[in-house]
Amino acid sequence: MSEQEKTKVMFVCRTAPYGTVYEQEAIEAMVMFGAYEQDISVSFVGDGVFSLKKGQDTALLGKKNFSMAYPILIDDFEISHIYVEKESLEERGLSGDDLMTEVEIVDRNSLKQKMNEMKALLPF
Amino acid sequence: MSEQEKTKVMFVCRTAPYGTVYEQEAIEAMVMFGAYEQDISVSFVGDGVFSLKKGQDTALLGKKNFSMAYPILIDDFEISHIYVEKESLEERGLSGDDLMTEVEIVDRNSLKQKMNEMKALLPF
Amino acid sequence: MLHIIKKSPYESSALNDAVNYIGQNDDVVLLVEDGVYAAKKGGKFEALLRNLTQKNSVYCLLADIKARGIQENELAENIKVIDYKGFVEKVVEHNPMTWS
Amino acid sequence: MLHIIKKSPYESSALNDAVNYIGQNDDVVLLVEDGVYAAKKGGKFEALLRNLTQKNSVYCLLADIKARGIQENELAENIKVIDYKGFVEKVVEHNPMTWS
Amino acid sequence: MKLGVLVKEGPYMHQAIDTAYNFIVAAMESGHEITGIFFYNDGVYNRCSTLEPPRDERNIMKLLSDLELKGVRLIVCVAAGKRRGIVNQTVCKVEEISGLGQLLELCITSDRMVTF
Amino acid sequence: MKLGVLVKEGPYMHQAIDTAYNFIVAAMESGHEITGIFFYNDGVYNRCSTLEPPRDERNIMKLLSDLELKGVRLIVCVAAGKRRGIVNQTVCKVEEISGLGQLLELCITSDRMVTF
Repeated sequence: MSEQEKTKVMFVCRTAPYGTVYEQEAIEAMVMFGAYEQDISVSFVGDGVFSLKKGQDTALLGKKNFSMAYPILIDDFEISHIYVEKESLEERGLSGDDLMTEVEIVDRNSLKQKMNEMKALLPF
Repeated sequence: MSEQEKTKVMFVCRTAPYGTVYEQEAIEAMVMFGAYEQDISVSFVGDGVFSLKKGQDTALLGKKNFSMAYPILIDDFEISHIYVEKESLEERGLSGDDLMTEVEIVDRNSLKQKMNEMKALLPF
Repeated sequence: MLHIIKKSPYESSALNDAVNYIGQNDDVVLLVEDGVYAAKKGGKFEALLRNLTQKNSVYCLLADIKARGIQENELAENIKVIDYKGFVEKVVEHNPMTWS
Repeated sequence: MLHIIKKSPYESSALNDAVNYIGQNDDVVLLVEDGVYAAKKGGKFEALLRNLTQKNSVYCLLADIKARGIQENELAENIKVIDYKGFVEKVVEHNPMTWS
Repeated sequence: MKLGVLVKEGPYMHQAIDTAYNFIVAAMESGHEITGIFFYNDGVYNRCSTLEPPRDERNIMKLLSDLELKGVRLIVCVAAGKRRGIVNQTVCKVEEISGLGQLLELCITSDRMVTF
Repeated sequence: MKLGVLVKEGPYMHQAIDTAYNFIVAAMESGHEITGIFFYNDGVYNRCSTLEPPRDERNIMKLLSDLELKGVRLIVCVAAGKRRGIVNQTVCKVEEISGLGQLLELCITSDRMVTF
């Protein structure tokens, strides 16, 4: 399939992990979407950036640590891009070093441009 | 039953109506509680104050206008007090004249004192 | 883009988060559900909305303001009121993003 | 009173609403679930928490900070960490109100 | 225009399904095509077959079934449904249960995707 | 001390029931009495009998049934349940379904009420 024919879809992840199931079910959707050879990207804005925080350990909660899926999304599941919004990181006292995986840290204006190019935006 | 033996319970309503069901189900609980001859009060703080806004008309939404229950809570259902927090009203551009029923408008400090006297606080 | 805002600005960051992504050009804002409370005259968010309406069209959903007892004359300046068909038109004109 | 705060302060007004009701005397604050993000050092709410800890004890739940990858040395000053048994003790000591 | 709909919240608890319903009715009246409604997260509860709302309240199950009679495709995510107990025995129509691939298909085949 | 619990959110969607469960286990280990768990609002979904979480995830239905075996009273609000489809056929144990008066009774008989 040529690049032009691919549908551009972006997951916009705005929710912190564990307090609600949104981010966990967003990952489940990303993994499935990755199998269909479309142009899928993921952005983390607002509290969504907490999903990528290093060192998550859910043993005491008794919940599954679903964050382990993020590092393999790009390689194994054909997610084209993972963007993290710079301003949201800063506001939360985080930097790229605090994140568990290599991502593209972009500012709001750049992320906004990328959103404009999408056919569908799926907020989580 | 003497006043001393009654259990003091306060519903703390913090949610706007219609966007979620919390306030509607809070009223359903208030109505039931009113039948048991305990000392039940209700406070509206934050977005909860919107529940009492005059002139609600849900015809276009297709939802039930449950706000009609508020004016009869004190008389028919033995709710001891309905408090509305003054500061929350002001922040939202509302005053007592905007409300559909006679309530006790109290400031934060007074409401806090009343909360301190409760045996149980039920947030909605 | 059409920015659909569903939560009350008093209890949620949805409006503020959306404002960061509202561009100069042809971005449009639609307040629905508890999001309409942002548009109430005299409320804490009137100034923010006034700023927004300088460069962007801001709509709110008729059914949602009526349900909440907000009359059209209680809305901040320059806020336009639309019904569900108007909502559909906005979605046809602009790609939607929902902030909840 | 024990003020239990469950939502992230970045997306919800829960913390700010609670702060209005935290008295001088023996009121105590417990951050749980996404509420623990308020306690992160370097975050936007560090100053508010610092103010709070001047007159009130502020606790956060161990299981919730660990799940979210926040180490104890990443917490703002004077925030105390407790486990579920500590949570129970606080409820025994103070009448709880949950802000979500 | 072809419009796809994603519903992420449950019935009665949130207004999402009510807004979605009113939006869809208006879109169809205006001559647009609804490619489908995908129910994800708590949205799957909207298709629970045992809803019994009070008689003076709207029946969300019935409103959605009416849309289905008018040709709107309803799709309940199998994974989100299982987690919440919306499975073969409890969903309105077993044929509605499907995978996340259907959500992507809606994104591909619709001119616009709207999330409620 | 006698502790009553109110749960207002559904399983998996929100962390509320997980926090409540861990709190209750700790309270019982510390020798306190749990007077009951009242499920209201979306909380009623926690007692849906058809939950099928993935095998690598906690089974909330089972965790709650374990508490019941240890003598904790579980009470599902009948009105909130009906609205959401949690009725005789779908609730774990029909005897758990009861009215809002039980919530007030928990307030009366418990030294503390904790909301999750």
